Amino acid sequence: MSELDILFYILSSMSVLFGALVVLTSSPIYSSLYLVMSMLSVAGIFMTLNAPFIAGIQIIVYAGAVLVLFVMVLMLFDLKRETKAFTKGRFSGFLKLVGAGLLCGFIAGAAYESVSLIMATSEEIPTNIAAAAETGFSPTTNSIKEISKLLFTKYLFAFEVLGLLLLVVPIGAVALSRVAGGTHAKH
Amino acid sequence: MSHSVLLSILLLAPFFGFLFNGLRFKSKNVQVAGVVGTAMVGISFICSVLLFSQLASLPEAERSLRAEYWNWLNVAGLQIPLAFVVDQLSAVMILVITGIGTLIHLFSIGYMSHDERPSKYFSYLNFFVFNMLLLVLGDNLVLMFFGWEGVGLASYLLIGFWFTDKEKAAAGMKAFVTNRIGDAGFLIGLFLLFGEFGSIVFETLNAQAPTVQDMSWNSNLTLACIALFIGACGKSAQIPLYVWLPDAMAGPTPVSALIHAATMVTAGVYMICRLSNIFIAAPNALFIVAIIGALTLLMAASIGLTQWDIKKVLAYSTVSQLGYMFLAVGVGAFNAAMFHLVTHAFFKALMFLGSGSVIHAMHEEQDIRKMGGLKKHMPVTHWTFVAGWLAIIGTPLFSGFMSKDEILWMSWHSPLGSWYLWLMGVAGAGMTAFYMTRLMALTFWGESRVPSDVHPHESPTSMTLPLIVLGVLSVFGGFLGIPHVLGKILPGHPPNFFEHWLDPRLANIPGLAQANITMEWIGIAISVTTAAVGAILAYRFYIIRKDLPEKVTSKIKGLYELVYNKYWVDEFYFGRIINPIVEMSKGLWMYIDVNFIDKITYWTSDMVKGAGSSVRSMQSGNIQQYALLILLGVVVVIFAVVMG
Amino acid sequence: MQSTEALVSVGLNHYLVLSALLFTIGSLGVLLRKNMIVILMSIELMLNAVNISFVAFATYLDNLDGKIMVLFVMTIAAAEAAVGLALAVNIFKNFREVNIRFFEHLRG
Amino acid sequence: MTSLTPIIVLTVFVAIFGVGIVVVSALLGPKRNWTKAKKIPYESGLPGQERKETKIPVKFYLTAILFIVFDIEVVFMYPWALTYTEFIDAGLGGYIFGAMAVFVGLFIFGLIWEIKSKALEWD
Amino acid sequence: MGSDVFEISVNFVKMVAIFLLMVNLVPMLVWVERRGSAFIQNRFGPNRVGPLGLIQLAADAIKFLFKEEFIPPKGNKALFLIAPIIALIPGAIAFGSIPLSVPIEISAFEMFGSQWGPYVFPFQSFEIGIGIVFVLGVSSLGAYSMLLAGFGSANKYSLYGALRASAQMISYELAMGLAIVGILIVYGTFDFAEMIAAQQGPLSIPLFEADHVVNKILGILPNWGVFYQPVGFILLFVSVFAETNRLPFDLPEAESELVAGYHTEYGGIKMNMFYIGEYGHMMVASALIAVFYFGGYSLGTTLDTILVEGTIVPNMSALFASLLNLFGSGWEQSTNLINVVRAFVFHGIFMAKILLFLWIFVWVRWTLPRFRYDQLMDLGWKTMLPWALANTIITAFLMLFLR
Repeated sequence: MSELDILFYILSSMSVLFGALVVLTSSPIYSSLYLVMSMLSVAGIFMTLNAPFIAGIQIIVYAGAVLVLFVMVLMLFDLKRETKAFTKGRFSGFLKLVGAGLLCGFIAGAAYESVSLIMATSEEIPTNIAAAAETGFSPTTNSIKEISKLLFTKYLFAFEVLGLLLLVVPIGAVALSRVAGGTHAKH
Repeated sequence: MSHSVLLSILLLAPFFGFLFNGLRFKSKNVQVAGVVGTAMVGISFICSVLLFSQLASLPEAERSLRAEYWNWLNVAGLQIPLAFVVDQLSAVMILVITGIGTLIHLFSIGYMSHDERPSKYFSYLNFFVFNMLLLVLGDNLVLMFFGWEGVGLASYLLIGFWFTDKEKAAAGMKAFVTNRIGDAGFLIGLFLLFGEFGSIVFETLNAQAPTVQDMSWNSNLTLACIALFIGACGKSAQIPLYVWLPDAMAGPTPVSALIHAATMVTAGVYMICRLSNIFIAAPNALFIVAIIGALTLLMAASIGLTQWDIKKVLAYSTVSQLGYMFLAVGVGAFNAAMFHLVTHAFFKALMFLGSGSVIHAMHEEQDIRKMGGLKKHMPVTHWTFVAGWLAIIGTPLFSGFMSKDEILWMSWHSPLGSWYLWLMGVAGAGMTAFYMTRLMALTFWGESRVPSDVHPHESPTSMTLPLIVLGVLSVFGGFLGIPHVLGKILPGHPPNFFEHWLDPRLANIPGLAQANITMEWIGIAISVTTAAVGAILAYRFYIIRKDLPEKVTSKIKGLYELVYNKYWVDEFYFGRIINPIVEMSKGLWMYIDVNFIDKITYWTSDMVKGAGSSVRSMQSGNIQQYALLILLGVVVVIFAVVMG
Repeated sequence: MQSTEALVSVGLNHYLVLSALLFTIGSLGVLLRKNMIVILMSIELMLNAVNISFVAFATYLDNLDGKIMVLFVMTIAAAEAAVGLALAVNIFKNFREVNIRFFEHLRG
Repeated sequence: MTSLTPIIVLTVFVAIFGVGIVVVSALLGPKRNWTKAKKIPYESGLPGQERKETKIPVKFYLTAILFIVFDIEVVFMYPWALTYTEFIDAGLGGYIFGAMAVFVGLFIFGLIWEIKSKALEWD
Repeated sequence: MGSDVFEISVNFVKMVAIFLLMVNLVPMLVWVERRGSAFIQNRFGPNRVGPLGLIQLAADAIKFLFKEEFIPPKGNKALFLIAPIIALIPGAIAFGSIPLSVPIEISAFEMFGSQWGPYVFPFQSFEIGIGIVFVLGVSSLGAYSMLLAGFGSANKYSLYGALRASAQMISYELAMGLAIVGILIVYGTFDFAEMIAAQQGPLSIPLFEADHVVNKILGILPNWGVFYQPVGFILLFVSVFAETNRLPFDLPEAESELVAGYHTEYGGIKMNMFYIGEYGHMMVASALIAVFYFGGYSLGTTLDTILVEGTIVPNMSALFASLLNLFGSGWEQSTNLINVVRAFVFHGIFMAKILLFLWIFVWVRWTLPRFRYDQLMDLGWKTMLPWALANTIITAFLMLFLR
């Protein structure tokens, strides 16, 4: 059980736990806070996957910006504790549970199948990161530089399109909120 | 002028006449329409005379002028050029068509003077002449068929000219339908020939015709000939499909003269002569032609005995004369058939025009029982009619005698013919003599039974002139083709010009024995005597002892009824063939269409509607339901992938 | 075949299982919750799960494309959250309460 | 190599430190029952105008949304800045500058549009 | 954390020490603030308790401990309590990631009967490859403490204060990010240590390399970032003030308008924790400025070699060795000792820089008047952001030619 494995198990159990709490708690403010914790633990998992830059970006973008918006909006609504958190309909609920369970089972099954397949095909892939470190795995800074080089050569078009998307979103949001007055405006 | 230009003028002149009159069909001016129509056909006549002279100047061997205008149809194996050929056979035909056509156009100016649609009438006539020329000059079967159809259409239009009268319109329809049945046979024959020889041009067909005779019954060749003969029956009114001709008398009389006497009805004979080599190679088919021809002439002649309408009598006589032509063709005497066709055109056209002027004079009265003694009132018509009568009953030295006796001799003499064919021919000749004399007696000689308010007068010169010309032709026409046996005894031995002219073009009968002169003389003698007996008998019946006809008819009541009602052929057709088909189609419509097809359509539309409503319930607007469906979809896909 | 050893050293499939778990939880959130904001959060959770598998594959197959895809997914997620919340605010303004049922009023 | 354990250990330590202080102050602090005046939210002396719902202008969450969008654009600039010099050395200076020029152009256009559309006006 | 017991324990002690350094620095800063403001306003600060009021620090700390624990009844109890703790964490972690001095190389030595291999202790809580991104991410978490505090206390004004504070903090985070992009262009790395290394040596701007005279003059100056990114420095400096809600931008807690902003209902130790968070954030900010623009813990190569290596370190180590000898015996100036002393000397330099900037914070607070809120937001969005963008573009453009 190398240091990384322990870390992985801690962080993954944290993220799953907080993920579940996000869905289960009735008051949305708490669920958003659990989501923040889940995000941070996912950032941690990225760290264990030797992708520090992605982890940093995750913290800045997700934890630092998106969820701040969530919390702010929730505060706007000033919602009291919700009585019934879940949509009604016993049978559809059951169907949903079964569907989601099946989905998870299949993905996990597919993962095992494919991974063993991948393992079979390419042996030199290390089973875990610690081992990888010894094999002179590219240190973090290099990988970040590699990412950005790749981003600006191979994925340049996607990069520009994203710029456009990021132009459209604020315009859309402003248009949507163009309704006069504050949140309690009489219409 | 080169023959192709002449040919194009010959063809386009009547077409132009048709267009000119057609476009101003409302105008009531008979003079303009009539003059233009006649002029056009006149021009064609002049062209055909010039062509005839050019043809005559050519040496014997390659006597044919071919003019190809453009490539009309060029499908894989089938090349049909729009080409016309004038050779000995078609030269004779175009001379007859345009010659008699001009005379009849001239006649009908007078006849149609007080009709309200003269230009429409003349445009139809010109249209008919154009199509007939097309049929005759056609270089291949398809072009001929084109003319064949056009002529059928023209005859329908002209028969039903006074379509306001329901009965006349029905007659037009009847003619058209029976022709169509015949045309179907023609087409099948055309296809079979094309299948057999790979070409439909007469030149190649005649060249490729097998020299040895094909004795089997179901070979392509025989079947083709039989099918073509069915087409000929339809067009030339033979046994099974003759019913339309008597009813066709509903049209104006010059129409009957032109179409139902001289030109259209002879198309069948011309077609068989055109394909003489093919037909010679199928003796069984020729045998059928001969039998049908003989039967038709006997049956038509017998019906002619009992008719009271002047045009009906002439119609049945035309049918029987056509029977003679087909008898001649059936026994292989193509030459005799063509000569009889020409002479018949002369005297039959004459008689129809004569009856036309009689009806004109009698103010549309056609029943000969109300006529009589018109000799005094209409001398020119009477004398021209007498010339025609003499020709048709076969008095020696007249045109009728020359051609009919040749046919009778050949039906006996030809290896294809036999004694009973000759006997039927002679019997027919006797009956013809009887009913023609009866007609003459009842209309012209005897005491006048004309009702008091009607006082007949001679027709104007525009009508009598063609009568005179035709009269001359029917008297001296015979000298064109004097039979050999006569030629020898006549001074100066005039050769048979007609036979000499047509021979290279027509096939000659294989194994024709040398003519036995004495037998021929015996034949001539027998036929002349039967004709004389018939004439005298009729004269006695209707002029001297007027009571005799009633006595005779009362004795043979059953037979007389049968013959008088035209053997109930029309009724048979309607009862057994036409009505059952109508009933069957009604039944079919009721059973299949209503409750089978409709059912299916209604059923499918209901199914679609049902499916639509069930799907609509899915769009409930509940977003989470959509998400659930998506999820289940994904699960299924993954399941498929993992399991697959 | 790697029973205990699987438990010990963390391989690719551990990450994939984790991402599958997170994804399922997220989808359940979307399906079950009534409050629209929580649904948006669950969507964020699902996207995070996707990111994990992206990075896991990127690391184990030593191919950087995965990490770049994560960048793109993040921006998309952020854009989606922004617009989603703008919508939520509009609905809140009209109905005083944020419930997924209100989307039915948008039905044609 | 980034090591994650020290970060987690530090966070846990700080969290424990914080909780510890609060607990200690709670234990040490005097316990008094709160007068009614103390219970109402402190309104700098004004009598409680506790209204049922607090009206919050829409501007705040609008700023947050704009922040997210522009933050992501800044984040995308990091990798660009990182390898900018290497691209220049590799001779691709113009190319990389052009690429970012377009991106920043859109950024600026978005910003100008926001300013023009008075989304950022604080009443 | 390290391979063997010694390393782990040293690392842990180091981590705690750095955190305690930060926490203890806060009362000192409070003292500096009160004394400074008094000095600026030409009055005496706290001078009753101990010489120059230094003991006042301890007095305040103890006072806070014994305050009553007050939780607003209608508010959300859990959030109310979590908020101050969350305020603490970002500052501490960010500070931990900044290298305060040269890493200490300890060669192998023998102690307690066993051989301990050579170690390298980085002079920071933890070494993190992506320094800047991590600090930015963590600092953006600071907004949560405000929001939760505002939401936890049922007070309407605190909610407003929280929203305003977080909106302000968010707006200026953009400008800070862009300023950092400028830095990245120049240094091309995220890691602080590499940046500081890049700032050694005399200032030599490639543009003037050819021209010896200019190079000579510039040679005197150390090769610090501020000369490469002057505009970036100003931008970062201003936006840092806004990030920490310091005076020109401290409208959210402005006493007069919104009572005390989001920490209206707080008192006692929880209020103190907010202060710790705030000052921690200030320390991180000034550390960042020092690292980016003023060469971190180095004084430029020339001064480094002469001053530090040559004079201070040997004397200090000698002094230190003699002190140790008082207790035990046989301590002589081993290389390990020298390394440790050198590290602390450089640490001293770095702390001097940080304290300088902190003083500027205080100085600015008591001189500049406060912004109105819309002016504040306009400044953030309509001037700072465009300027930052311009700065990035111009730097990039110049870099095209300088390389």
